[in-house]
Amino acid sequence: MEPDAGRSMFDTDELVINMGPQHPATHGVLRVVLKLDGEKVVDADVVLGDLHRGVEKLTENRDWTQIVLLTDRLDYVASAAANLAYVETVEKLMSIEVPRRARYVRTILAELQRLASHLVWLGSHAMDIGAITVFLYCLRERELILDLFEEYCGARLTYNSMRIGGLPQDVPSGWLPKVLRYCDVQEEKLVEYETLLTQNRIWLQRTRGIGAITGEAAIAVGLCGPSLRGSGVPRDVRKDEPYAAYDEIPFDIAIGSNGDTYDRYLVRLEEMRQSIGIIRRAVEGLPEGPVMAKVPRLIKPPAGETYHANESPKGEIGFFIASDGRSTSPYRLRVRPPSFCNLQALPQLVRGHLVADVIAIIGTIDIVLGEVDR
Amino acid sequence: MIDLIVLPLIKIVFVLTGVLITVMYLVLLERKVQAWVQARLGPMRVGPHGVLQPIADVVKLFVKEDVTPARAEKWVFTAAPIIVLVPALIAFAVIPFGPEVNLFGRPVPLYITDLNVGLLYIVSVAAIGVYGIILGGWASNSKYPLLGSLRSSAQLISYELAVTLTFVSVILAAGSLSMVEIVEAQRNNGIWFAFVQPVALFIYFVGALAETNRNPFDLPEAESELVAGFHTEYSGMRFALFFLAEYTNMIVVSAVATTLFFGGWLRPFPNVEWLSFLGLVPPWIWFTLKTFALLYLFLWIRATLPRYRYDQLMQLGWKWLIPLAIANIIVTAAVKVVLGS
Amino acid sequence: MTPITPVHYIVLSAALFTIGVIGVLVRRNVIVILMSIELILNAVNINLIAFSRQLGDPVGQVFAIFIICVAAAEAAVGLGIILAFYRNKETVNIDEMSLMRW
Amino acid sequence: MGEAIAFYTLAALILGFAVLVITARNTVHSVLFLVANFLFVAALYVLLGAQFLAVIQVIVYAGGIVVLYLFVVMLVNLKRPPEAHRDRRRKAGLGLAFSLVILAEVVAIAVFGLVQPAHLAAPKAPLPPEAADNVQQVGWALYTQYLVPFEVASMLLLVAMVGAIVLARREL
Repeated sequence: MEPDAGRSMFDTDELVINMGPQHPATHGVLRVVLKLDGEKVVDADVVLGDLHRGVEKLTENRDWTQIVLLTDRLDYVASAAANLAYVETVEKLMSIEVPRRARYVRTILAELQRLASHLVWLGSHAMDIGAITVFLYCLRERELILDLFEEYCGARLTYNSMRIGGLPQDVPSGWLPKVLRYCDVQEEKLVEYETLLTQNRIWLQRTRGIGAITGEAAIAVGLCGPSLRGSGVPRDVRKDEPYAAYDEIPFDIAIGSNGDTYDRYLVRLEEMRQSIGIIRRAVEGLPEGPVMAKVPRLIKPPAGETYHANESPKGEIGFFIASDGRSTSPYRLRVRPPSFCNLQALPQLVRGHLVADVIAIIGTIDIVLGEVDR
Repeated sequence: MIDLIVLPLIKIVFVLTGVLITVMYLVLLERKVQAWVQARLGPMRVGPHGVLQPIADVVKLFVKEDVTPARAEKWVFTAAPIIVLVPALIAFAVIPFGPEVNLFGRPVPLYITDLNVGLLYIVSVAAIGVYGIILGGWASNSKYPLLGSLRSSAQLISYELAVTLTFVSVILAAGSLSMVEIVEAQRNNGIWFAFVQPVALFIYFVGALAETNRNPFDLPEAESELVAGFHTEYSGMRFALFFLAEYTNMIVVSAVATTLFFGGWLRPFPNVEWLSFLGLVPPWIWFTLKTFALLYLFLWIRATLPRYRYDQLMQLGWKWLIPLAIANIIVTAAVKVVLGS
Repeated sequence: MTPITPVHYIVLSAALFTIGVIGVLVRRNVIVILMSIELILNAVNINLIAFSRQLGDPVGQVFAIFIICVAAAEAAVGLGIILAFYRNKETVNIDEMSLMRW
Repeated sequence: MGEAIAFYTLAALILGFAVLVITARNTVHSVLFLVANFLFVAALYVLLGAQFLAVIQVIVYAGGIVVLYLFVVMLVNLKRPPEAHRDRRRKAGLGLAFSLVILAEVVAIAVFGLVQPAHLAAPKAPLPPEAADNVQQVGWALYTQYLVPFEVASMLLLVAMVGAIVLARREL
C-alpha cells in the first residue's frame, strides 16, 4: 500500500479552480488556474494579459522624451526604477555622459524607490499571510517616501522623474536633510516589522521551506533580483554592471541560502537596510555641479540597437531599443520586465504545496501586473 | 405564572437585545482597536468618533440587494445563515450574568435558566452551528465556498474536541455541570479556576479562537486564499446574519471563559476581606468587564498574528492541544483523588 | 385527554421504527438506508428511556448511551464502506452492491 | 396536560421529519431532516427527564454522526441519484406492506396494553428521576455496574475508528 507521491492519502476528485483575475491575493489581475488534489496543488497555470496596454507598441509613436512617461506605467509601485533604466539605455545609445551630481541624485531616487517598492511588497506579503498590521505600518512609511518624491517632482506615483541626459531639476533646498531624517525613521521601523514577523512562530511555519528553489533551478527558470538572491546566487546588476553611482558607493549584496519564502523575505529586508546605507552615503558624497548634460533639443539617437539593464526592486529590468536614426521615436522598444520573468517560476514553485502556500509564493516573488502584462 | 412565563420572556428579550447591541458595538470596537494598533483612526465620520457607525452599517446591510446565485439550492442557502445564528444566540440561555437579585420585591436570577447540564448544553448548541457553515458553502454551488465550508467544519469539529476536553477538567474541579454551580464552586474554593486550571484555560482560549474562526485561525474565511470562505456568495442581510453569528460566538466563548475560569460575576479575590469594597460594583458589571477584557484579547491577537496554514492548524489541534487536554484531565483527576482521600 | 403513559411512547417508537424499516426496504440509496437505520436506533432509544422513567431506573439511559455508541461506530464504518464502494463503482445504489468483491 | 401537548407536538414533528428523511429526493435534504428529527427526539428525552441523554443525543448524533453523513454525501457527489433508474426486480411494495404489518402488530400489542394497563400504565415507581440528579444517576450506573460494557464500547469505537480510516484510504 504505497501512497503515490505527490497525492494525498484520500481519494478525491481533482478540482480546478481559478485563482483570479478577481481574487484578493493575486496583486491585481493575475489569473492562476490551479489544479488541486484536495488542497494540494498538482499543477498551476498562469494566465496573463488582463492588464495588457501595449506599452511597447505605444512607444513607436511617441518621441523619446515622452516614453519616460510610459515607463512610469510599467511597474507603478517603482516607476523611478523603470525611468532610470530607460533613460540610461537611451543615453547609452546616444553616448551621453551624465553629470556626476545627476548620477548621485538618480541613485538616491532609485534607492528610495527600492525602499518604497519593498515596503509595498512586505506589506502585501504579510497581509496575504494574515498579518494585516504590518501592511499598514509599511504603507505609513511608504507615505514618507511618497512625500519626498512629491517634493522632488510633484508626483506621488508616476514620477516621470528622469530626463535623457540627467534630471528635470536639481533637488529642492532642504530636501536632502529630509531624506536623511527619513532614513533614520525607516531604520527604526524596520525593527518594528521584524518584531512582528521575523521570529514569529506562525510566520516561520508559513514561510520556511515554502516555495524553495535551488540556485541552479532559479537561474534555469530565469528568476532575477531578490528572488534569485534568496537562493544564494550573488547576482546584482548594481554590482556586476554598475550604473548611476553604484560603482562609487560601497554596499553589500544580501543573499539567502535555502531559497525559500523566508530567505527571500530576509533578503529583501537586508536590502532595505543596504538601501538606507546607500542613500546615506550618496547624500553625504553628493557632488556639486549641473544635473543635466548637454543634449540636443530634438533627441534623435543614431541608428543602432542596444540593451541596458538595471537592478529594479523586482529584479533585472532591461530595455532593448532599436533606433533607425531617422525618426524621433524608437523603431522597436522591448522591455525585459523582471516581474514577468519571475512569474514564470510560479508553477514550479507552487507544485506540491497547498493552496494557502500559493498565496505566500505569489507574494514572495513580488510581481506587479502592470509590468507583467505591459 | 409570572415566574414561569413572563419573567423568562422578559429576560430573553433583554438578553437578546443586549447581545445584538453588544455585537454591533463589538464590531465598532474591533475596528477601533485595529485602527489604534495600526496607527490610523478607524471609523470617524458617522457621529462623533464614529459611534453611530454600527447603525449605518445595519441600515446599509438591510437595504443591500440580497443576491442568490443562479444555481444555488435556494432553501438551504436561505436557511444556512439562520442555522448558524440561532445556536449562537440560544447559547446565552445558560450563561449566568449575575446571581439572584431583588427586583421589585421579587428574587430574580440574572440568568435565563440554570440547567443541570448547562456546560454540555453549550457544547451541543455549538455542534449545531457547524451545519450552517457546511450547508452555506454547499448550497452556494461555488467552489471557494465549498472549500471554505469543508475546511471550516473540519476545523470546528477538531477544536470542539479540545475545548470539550478542557470542560471536563473544569467539571472535575467544580464537581458540577451547571454554570451557576461552577461559579459558586469558585467562590467556595476562594480561587478562580484560571489559577487552578491554567493549562485548560490556555487550551480553551486557543480552541475558542479556532472555533470562532478568528485570527490566527481564520482560515475558513481567509480572504487572501478563499476570497471569503463559506460566505463568499452571500450578500445583504443573509451575509449580515453570518457576520452577526461570528461576533455572537465571540461573545459566547468569552462569556463561557469568564464563567468557567474567571469567576463569572464574582469580584476579583472573592474571599479577601479587605477588598470587599470591590463588591460595591454590581456583579453583572464584573461579568461584563471580564468578558470584554477577553474580547479585547481576541481583537488584539487579530491585529498581531499572521494566519496558520490549514494543515498546520490541524496538526496543532490534534497533535498538541488534544493530547495536552487529555493529560490535563488525567492530572486533574489524579490530584483530585489524592486530595480527596 | 388521557395522561401520557409509556404506551404512548411505545406507539411513537413503533411508528418511528416502522418508518425506519420502510426506509431500509424501499430506498436504494445506501446513505439513506444507513440514515433509516439511525432512525430505527432512535426508536429503540425512545423506548429505553421511556421505560427508564417508568421504572425510575437509570439503566435504560445507560443502554441508550451504548446504543448511541454503536450508532457512531456503525456510521463510521458504514460510511467508510460506502466511500470505498463509491470509489470503485461510482454509485451508491444498493442493488449494485451484490458483489462480495470486485 | 402540558406534557400531553408537548408529547403530541413532538411526536408529530418526529414522525413528520422521519417520513421526510426517507422520502426526500435530495440526499442533503434527507440529512437535514434527519438532524431535525434528532433534535426533536432530544427534546422528547428532556420531556422524559433524561437531560443528560438529550444533550448527548445532540452532541453525538447531530454534532458528530450526521456531520459525517453530510461529509460523505458531499464527497459522493452523485450526478444521477440511484432512484433515477427503475429496477423491475425490486419489490418495494412488498417491503412497504411488510413494514406496515410490523407496525400493526406493535401497535396492537401496545393498545392491548392500554386496555389492560394494570402492569404498564400505572408507574411502578411513579416518580420520574429527579431532574437535578440525572447526570449523577447515569454516571453512577455507567461507571459501577456497567463499567465493563462501557470499556467494551470504547474499544468498539476505537476499532470502528481504525476501520473507517482503513476503508476510506485510497487503496484497500
